Amino acid sequence: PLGPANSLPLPRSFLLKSSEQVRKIQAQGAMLQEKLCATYKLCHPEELALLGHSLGIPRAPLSSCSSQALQLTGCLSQLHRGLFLYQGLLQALAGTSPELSPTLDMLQLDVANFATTVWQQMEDLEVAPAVQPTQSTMPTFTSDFQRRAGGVLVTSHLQSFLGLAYRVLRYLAEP
Amino acid sequence: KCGHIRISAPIVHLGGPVTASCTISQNCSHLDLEPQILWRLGEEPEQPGDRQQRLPDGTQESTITLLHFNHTQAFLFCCLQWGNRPQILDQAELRAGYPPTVPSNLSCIMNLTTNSLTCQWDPGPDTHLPTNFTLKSFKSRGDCQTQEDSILDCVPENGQSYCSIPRKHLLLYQNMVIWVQAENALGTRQSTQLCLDPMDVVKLEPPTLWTLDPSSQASPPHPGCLWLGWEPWKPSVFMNQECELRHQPQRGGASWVQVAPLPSSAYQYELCGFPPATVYTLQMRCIRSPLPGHWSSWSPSLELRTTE
Amino acid sequence: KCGHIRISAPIVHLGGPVTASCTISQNCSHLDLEPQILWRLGEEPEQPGDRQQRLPDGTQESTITLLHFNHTQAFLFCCLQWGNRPQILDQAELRAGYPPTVPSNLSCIMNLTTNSLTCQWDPGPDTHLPTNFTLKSFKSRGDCQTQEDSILDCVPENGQSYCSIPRKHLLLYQNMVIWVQAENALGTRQSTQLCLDPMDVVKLEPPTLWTLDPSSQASPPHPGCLWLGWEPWKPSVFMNQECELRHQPQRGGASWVQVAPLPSSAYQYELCGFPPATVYTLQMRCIRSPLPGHWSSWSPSLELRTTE
Repeated sequence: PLGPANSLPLPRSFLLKSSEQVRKIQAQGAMLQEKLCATYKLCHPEELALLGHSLGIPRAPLSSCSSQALQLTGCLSQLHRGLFLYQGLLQALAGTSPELSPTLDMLQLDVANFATTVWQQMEDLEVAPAVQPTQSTMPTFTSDFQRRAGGVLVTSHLQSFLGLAYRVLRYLAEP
Repeated sequence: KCGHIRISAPIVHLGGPVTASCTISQNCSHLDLEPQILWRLGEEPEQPGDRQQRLPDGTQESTITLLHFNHTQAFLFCCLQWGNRPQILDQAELRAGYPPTVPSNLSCIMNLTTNSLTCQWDPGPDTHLPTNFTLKSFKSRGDCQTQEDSILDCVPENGQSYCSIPRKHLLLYQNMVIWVQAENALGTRQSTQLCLDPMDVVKLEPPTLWTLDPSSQASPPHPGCLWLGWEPWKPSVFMNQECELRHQPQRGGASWVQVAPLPSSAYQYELCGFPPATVYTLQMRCIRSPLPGHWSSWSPSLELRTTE
Repeated sequence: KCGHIRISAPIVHLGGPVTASCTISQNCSHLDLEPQILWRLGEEPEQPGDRQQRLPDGTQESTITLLHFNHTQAFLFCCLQWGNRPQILDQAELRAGYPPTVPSNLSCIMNLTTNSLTCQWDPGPDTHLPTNFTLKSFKSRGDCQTQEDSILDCVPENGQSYCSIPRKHLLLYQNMVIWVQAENALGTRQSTQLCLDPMDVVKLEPPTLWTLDPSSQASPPHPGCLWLGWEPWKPSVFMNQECELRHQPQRGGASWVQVAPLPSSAYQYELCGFPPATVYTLQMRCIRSPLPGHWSSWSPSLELRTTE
C-alpha cells in the first residue's frame, strides 16, 4: 500500500497518458529483451550482474515514490531524472546491431517522449527545476558483446523502474 | 546569338496576357538590312509583332503581346523570312495555369506498425502547373498556441496527396500543429492548421475473436448461449480500450444487435438469451478509452452456433 | 575489460576444430584469487577449459579446443562462477560452413527492351556462410584470347543468382569474356568463362501473326487455303531473321506440320493444300539469321479457317 500523496493536483489526462506511455515502453522493452535472447542467447540479466558491475551500469532511484512516504514533487523529479538517465543509457547502446537498432531506437524515443511528458507536467505545476538535468557520464561499451549485455541489463533495470512508476501512477489515478 | 526572345514571365495566369520581345543581331549574316521579324505560337501561322523597331546598335527588335494566352503550354518562336521558308531563330516555352487553391480536408492517422503519422489532404483542382505540396508541422503544447521545435518538412513522393512523418520526428503524447502548403509559380496557399497529439489519432485494427467450445467449460452450458473470446490488436495492447460487439442471426436478415461497452479482451465470454441451435454472425470493434481515439473497423465475422 | 575471448578463427570448416582462449583480468573486482573459468557453447551446460593458467601479469587464462564444431552458428560464452549463478564475461560468435563450389551452368541473354545482358548461373549447394557472387567480364576480340578493357563487376541484388550488365558497359558486336566468382570466408571459386557477343545471345520475342480476309484479296481465293500475315517483334526489326511456321488442325490432335524457312515478315501469305472449311491452329517462331541467335518461343496460336 502506498502512503498519502501530498496536495499536488495531477490532472487525470496526465495520469492516463503517463500510464499508457509506461505500458507502451514496457511492451517495447519486452520486445528488445526477446530479441536479445533470440538473437544472441543473452536471456538472463542475473548472468550479467558481474559484467554490469565492472561496466558501471547505474540504476535510477525512485525512493520518493516509495510506498512508505510518497513525496510527489520529489517523485516526479526522480521519475524524470530516471527516464533521462535511461534515455542516455539507451543512446549509449546505439549501434548494437542492425537487427536490434529499430527496436532500440523506438524504445529510446518512447522513453524520451515520456520524459518530456513528465517534465512539461512539472513545468505546468511550476515544480520543475530551473534547468533541465545534464546527462551523467555514460558507461563505455568497448565491444559488441558489451553493448548487447548492456542492452539486457539496462532494459531489465528500466522494466523494474517502470513497474514502480506504474504502481504510483495507478495509485494516484484512484478516485 | 542570332535571335533572342525575352518574355514577361515564363509562367502566366491561364487566359492572361504575355508580352515578348525578340531582338535580331546585325551580325546575323545573310540578312537584308530590314528583316521582318515574325512570331509563331505553337503550330499557329506566323504573324508579325505589334511593333518592330531598329535599336541604336543596329539590332532589330519586335514586340508582341498575346492578350489571352489560353494554352497551358506552348512554344513561342521568333522567326525571320529567309528564302521561301521562315527561319526559327529562337524559341521560348510559355506555360499558363492557376495559382494553387487552399488544400482542404487535411486529416491524419497514426500508424502503430510503421510508427509514422500519415496525413492526407484534398489538393484541389488541377493548376496545370508543377505544384509542390509540403506537409509542415511543429511541436507545441496545450492548445497549440505556442511553437516549440519545428519539424522537418514532409515532402510527398511524386505528386501524392499524403505524406508520412517518421517516428523520430514525432513527440508522442504532446500536441503538434500540422498544415499543408501548396506552392507553384503563381502563388502559395496554406491549409487550415490541425492541433493534435499523434496518439489521439491512432488507427486501431479490429480485435481478434475466437470461438470457445461450450462443452469445455467448467459449468454445464446453458441453452441458447454463445461462447467466445477476444483480444485486442497486438500492437495496441498497451492502450486501454473499450469494445463493442454486434450480432445478427446468420439467416433471416434481422438487423444487428449491439452489446456495449465490453472490455478490450476476454478469454471466456458467455452471451445468452438466444434461441437454441441457431447460427449467429458476430463482429467486434474497439476504441481507445478513456483517452481519445478512433473506432477500429469491424472485425471479420465470426459464425457461432448457440448451444442446444 | 573483465573477460576477453580470442578464437582461432570466427569462421571455420563445418566439423572442423576451433580453439579459443579467455583471459580474466585481475581488476575484475569481487573475485577470489583463483576464479575457475567456465565455457558454455550455445545452450549446452558449462564446462571447464582444457587448461587454465595464471599469466605473469596476474590474469587467468583458460584455453579450450572444440574438436568437431558441428554448428553452422553458435555463441561461445566465457563464464565465471560468482555467487550461485555463472556470470557471462564475454561472448564470441562462431560460424562454420563450406568454401564455395564452382558456380555452374552460366548462361547469358541479351534483352532488347532493357538493353542489358542478363546472365544466370547455378550457385551450387548452400555453404551456410555469407557467400558473394560477382559477375565479372572484360571486352575482348576474336576468340577471346586477348583482354581489352575490363567491365565493372556486376553484383547481383541480395542473394540472387543472376545479374544484368547495363548497356553502357557493353560493346555490342564484339566478343566479351564473362564468368562468375563465388567468394566466402573459406575460399573463392571461379566458373568457366564464356566467350560471346551479346548480340549473338539476343532473346527474341515471337513474331505477331494476323489473319487476312481471303475475299479482300485481288484474285479469287483457291479452296483449302489459309491467308495470313506476320511481322517480327518490333524491337528486333533491325535484325535479319528467319522464321518457321507450324500448323495443326484444331481438332483431331494431329501433330504439328512445320513450314520453313520463311521470311521474317509477310503482309500477304497464302498457304494451300488443306481440306476446305477446316479450322487450323498456327504458330510461328523466328531466329536471327544468318548471324547467330536463339530461337524465339512459339507465338500465341492463331485460329484460321481454310477457304470453302
